[in-house]
Amino acid sequence: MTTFLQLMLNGLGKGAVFALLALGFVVIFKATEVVNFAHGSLVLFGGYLVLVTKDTVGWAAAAVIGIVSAGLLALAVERLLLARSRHADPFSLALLTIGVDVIITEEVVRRLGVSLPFIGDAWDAKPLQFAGVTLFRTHLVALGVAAVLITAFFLAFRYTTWGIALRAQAENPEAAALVGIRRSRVTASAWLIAGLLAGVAVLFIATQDFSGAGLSRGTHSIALAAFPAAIIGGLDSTAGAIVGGLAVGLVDALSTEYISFAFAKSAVFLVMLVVLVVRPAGLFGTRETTRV
Amino acid sequence: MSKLLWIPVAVVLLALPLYLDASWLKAGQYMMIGAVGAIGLTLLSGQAGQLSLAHGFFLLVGATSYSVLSGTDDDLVGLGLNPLLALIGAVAISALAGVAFAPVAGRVRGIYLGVASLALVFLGLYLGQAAGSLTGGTSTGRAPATFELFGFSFSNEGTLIVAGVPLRGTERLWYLFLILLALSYWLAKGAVGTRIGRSWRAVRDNEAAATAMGVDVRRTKAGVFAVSSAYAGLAGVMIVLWFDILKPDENEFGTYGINTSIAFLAMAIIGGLGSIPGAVAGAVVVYGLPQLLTLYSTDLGWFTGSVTPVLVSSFVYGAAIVLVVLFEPGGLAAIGRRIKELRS
Amino acid sequence: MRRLLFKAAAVALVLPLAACSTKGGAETNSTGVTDKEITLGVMADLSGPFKSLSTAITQGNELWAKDVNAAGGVCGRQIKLETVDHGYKADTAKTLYPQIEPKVLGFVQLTGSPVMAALGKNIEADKVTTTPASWSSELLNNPYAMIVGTTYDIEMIDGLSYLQEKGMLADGDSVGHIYVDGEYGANGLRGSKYYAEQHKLQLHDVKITSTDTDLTNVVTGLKGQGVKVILLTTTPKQTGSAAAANKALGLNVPILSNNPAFDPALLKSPAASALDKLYIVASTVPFSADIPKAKEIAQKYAAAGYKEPPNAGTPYGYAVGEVWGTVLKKACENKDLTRDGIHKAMQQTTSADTGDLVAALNFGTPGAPATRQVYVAQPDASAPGGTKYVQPLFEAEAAKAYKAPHEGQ
Amino acid sequence: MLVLDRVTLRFGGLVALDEVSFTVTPGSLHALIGPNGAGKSSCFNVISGLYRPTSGAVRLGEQNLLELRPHRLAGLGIGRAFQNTALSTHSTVLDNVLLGRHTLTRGGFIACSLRWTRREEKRHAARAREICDFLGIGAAVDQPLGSLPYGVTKKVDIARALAVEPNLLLLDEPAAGLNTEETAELAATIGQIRTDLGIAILLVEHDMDLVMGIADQVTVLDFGRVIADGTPGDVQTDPDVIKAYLGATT
Repeated sequence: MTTFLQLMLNGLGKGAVFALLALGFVVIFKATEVVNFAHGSLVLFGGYLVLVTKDTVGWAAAAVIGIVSAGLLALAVERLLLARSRHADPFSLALLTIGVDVIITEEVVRRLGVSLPFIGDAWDAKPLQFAGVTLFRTHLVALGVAAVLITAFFLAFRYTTWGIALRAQAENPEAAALVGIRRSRVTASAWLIAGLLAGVAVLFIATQDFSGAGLSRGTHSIALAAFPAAIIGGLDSTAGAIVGGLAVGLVDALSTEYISFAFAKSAVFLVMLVVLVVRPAGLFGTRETTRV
Repeated sequence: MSKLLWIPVAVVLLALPLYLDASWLKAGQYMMIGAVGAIGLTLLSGQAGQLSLAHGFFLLVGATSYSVLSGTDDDLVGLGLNPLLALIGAVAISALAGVAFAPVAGRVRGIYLGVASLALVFLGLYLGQAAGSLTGGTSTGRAPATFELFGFSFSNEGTLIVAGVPLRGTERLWYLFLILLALSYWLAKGAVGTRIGRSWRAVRDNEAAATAMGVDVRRTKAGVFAVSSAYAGLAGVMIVLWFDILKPDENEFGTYGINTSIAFLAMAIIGGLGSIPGAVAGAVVVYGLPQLLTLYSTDLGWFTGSVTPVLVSSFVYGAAIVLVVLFEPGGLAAIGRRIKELRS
Repeated sequence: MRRLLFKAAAVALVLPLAACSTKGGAETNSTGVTDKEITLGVMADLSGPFKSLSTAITQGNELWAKDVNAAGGVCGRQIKLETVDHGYKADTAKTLYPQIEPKVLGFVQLTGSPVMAALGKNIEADKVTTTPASWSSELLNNPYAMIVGTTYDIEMIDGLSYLQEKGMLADGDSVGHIYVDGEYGANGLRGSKYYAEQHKLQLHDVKITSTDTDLTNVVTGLKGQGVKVILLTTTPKQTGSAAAANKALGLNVPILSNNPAFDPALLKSPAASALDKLYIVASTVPFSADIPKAKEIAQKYAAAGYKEPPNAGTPYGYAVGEVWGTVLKKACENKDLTRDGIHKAMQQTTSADTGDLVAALNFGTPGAPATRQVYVAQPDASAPGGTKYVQPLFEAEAAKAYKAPHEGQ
Repeated sequence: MLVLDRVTLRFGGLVALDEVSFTVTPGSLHALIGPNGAGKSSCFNVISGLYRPTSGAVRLGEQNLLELRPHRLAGLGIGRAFQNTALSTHSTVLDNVLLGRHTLTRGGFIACSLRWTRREEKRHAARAREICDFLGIGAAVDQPLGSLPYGVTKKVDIARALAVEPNLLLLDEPAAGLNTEETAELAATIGQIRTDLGIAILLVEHDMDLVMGIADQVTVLDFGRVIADGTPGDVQTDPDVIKAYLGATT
């Protein structure tokens, strides 16, 4: 029972971070129908900036720099590349992000070399023991931060003009354009937000508690594991991103123990496949992804 | 390409083993493996519009099937079939594996399908490790049977001298790969220009219209997955022959992993989605560049520290994808066509 | 246009007939040897994941070659090293091999188990004696593999004996073994399975892949199983995660690891405080070992002006050189500096001495590890190489009785 | 003979079609009209198998079409042209039209790639050219579709539907997006298809003038129900129709 409880806690803690990553996929997809394969490289880029600045400006300032840089990089990718290919369909643009991902990832990994830098200084490896189970501080902070950010996101999504514009564009781009919503602005803001979320997520990922590894190619793989999270929830559903993220965290933790560790990675993807076959647009997704 | 132009191309390709050292032949063979796989993927993703990141998985299916069908190891499952039969069998099994994915491919569309297919890569990683009696396991792997055609062995066995050059295993394998690539190319060309190719494009461009014209969309998708997987399976057979070993991956970035899937997609995109000569050109860029840069690296002395041929190649193909999508969606194939138009 | 094509076709047709190819001289048996030089190959990973280790080994190889050449060389010939970088990519290595193979007598270094797997058949076919920087006894099915040091299975057996002797483990206990799937992990597991059988241990083995880094869930499970010891045949990152989880989850059992599972960099990671329960088993000495030969190498390393931070790869690389020196001398005495001659000389080398960098080595028994002696060390941030010995060279009884997978075949 | 028998289609609580019945007789030009949102497209999609009705039947001769998967309809001699043309813009006109021959030809990957179908392909290409000539687009046959004006692509779409060798041709708002001149030309083409080829045509159209000029029989839908069914003359004077159209246009 303790084992089960501990695994649930491990899974939820990780799931919170997956939810943040998945939300990044969802925001972009909702605004533009583009699936951003470069999300992992945004995560790496943000982490890298934390790493190179933290010794001079201190960890907290470095964390802010990292988050903002990841956001700005995302914005730059959208403005400088995607926005310049207006004629291209979402399918081609998704392919384009693969190219972007390869370049950014390879460069950051090259710069990292063989070092294993951890960047979760504020919370990493300071666990709390409680009634026979261990609460990892990184997980706790991640859950808290995810809860705050996601709540803020939902409120903004519902009540601000930005949120209304984004939803309008997601539902009917032509009509949104007619009522004066500027597509480029909504799209750019979606990318910026996704980048910021990636920058936040990496502060939890490149830690001993979360990944057991510092910033590395592995950080990029973890962002890839958020793909199933976004898909399970439904690529155009913000609520789905949360559910998907937590689901991925739990499936991973529980299948490690009750099936096998080697299977856990496939288990997440198999759950995704089953969801897709039963509901091709994900659990909470609505959008038909094809045009007749 | 003009029919006449094929003659010098063929002659040069046939003559190369008489001149090039084994290293260069190895590099060339690697490009041919890429080309065969890329042709398959360009049919699926370019002609039929089905995004797939599972190509690495089907490579593994082909590689394993060949090793099992032709294998004679005592402690592993091996049927000891004639290598040619094993090759054909491996291609057929890979095609069936593609069909098995049809229930998903039939229901899930576009980019969702791309991500869904990623699941197969992880499944392949797991199965490759778990099914040690088939794959030999990640620890030791298993040696594939040497390819033989009607008693002629594609190894160093026996002596065969042409124009004063002894043709050893590497040279012989060059000719085998050349035949397989030519066959793959010719078959794909035939399919694209006729009924089956039209049904693929119809499914890609408009499923409702395809249906109205009598195309069974579900079946067509399953079929094109089968064809594409068969090509990947053949590339898988070629890769075990090239490596002299089948070794399932230890992690998702191995020979049959995500990076391989993305590399094949890059070949298809850079070459121009749907174009068969483009896929071959894409393979030369994506698989050829790292190999050639590596071979030249000792002479060039360019690569120091963290800047490696592999890294440079990754940058080149990453940038190539971006440039193609931004400026020339038809890829190298469209550029080729344009040059041809300019000259005539 | 058409005429041009015809011309091209004609040229292409005539080309192979007219030009007599320069390719394909006769195969000589004295590859890599001239009257003045012996060329040895190094297939290193100077840019991939094992960059630090492989670079250090290469530097050890170089230091050795320099010393030998300064002392007049071997068999009246100078040693020349031919180095290539495959970046831990088997496909790159496969292409590079035919380029380097005709130039060398043997390989003093071949890093990367996927690379070794991909080249195994070539090495056998070309009869080129090779020292893999990988210590799996499975590799010994290749008669041309010359492993310097003991193998992972024996490291585990010796290590488990040590723990039991020190009272940290008893017959019938539960132990967990986390291992990386692949040659490395499978070989370590082979050792622990053997020992578990002998001592009725309940072994819970968990297979992971080399890119997994978070082992919290695995250790959570092992805790549920009530293990008394955790065995690790893993990468250093994974060792860090397992140790951190061992402590965080309040399990706090001893951890026994193979040599490659530890990296001094762990002492600077957040897991540093959790490493006090870690025991490392190895057959080669760390960089700053307290023996004369190691100190000598450390000095030479400093003098050579290498920029990289040193690690255990350098003394190992030097030791490999010493073993090769012994084998080459033997071949010289036999007046047979061919590849066959080297292989024969290797099998005649029954007590290669490396000045205690590695235990005395015996290559006389095909398929058997060259030594079964190991050290046990613990992490120590204050020691210059990051570890301190807790047990000098020894060989457990269980390791003596153990039969390696290809022994006596 | 195509028969719709009390076809009802519901989306959740919304009734898109309410007991719609009508018959298209062989060789006739039957128009289905109605104001926007009347259910024309829904009805059309039911016939072509894209929507499955909640109740009712659709029969072609003795065959119940609802029992079939939609791709089988082409084989029964039903050709369909689309409102938004739905062609492959990267392919040539010929390639697009040849798609219509799909059910009349055989051969999967193996047969096609080994060139076993080469002779058959040639025969069908000749027939496709004939059809294009008939529609007056013979000159554009080898051009890529993307380079052609919209009016021509409309005809390519019809050519593709004719390539099925249909005895019933379904046309979905063929005049949408065409100017008056092009519409007139289209009307002539449709008339020609009916008279020269003897194919029954079901024409779903918004443009009343086009319909009244050429149709033999007209069915009028409003709010998912049939409000009139008869000759153009009858329908034009029907008070319900006038009300529906006036209501829709004001």
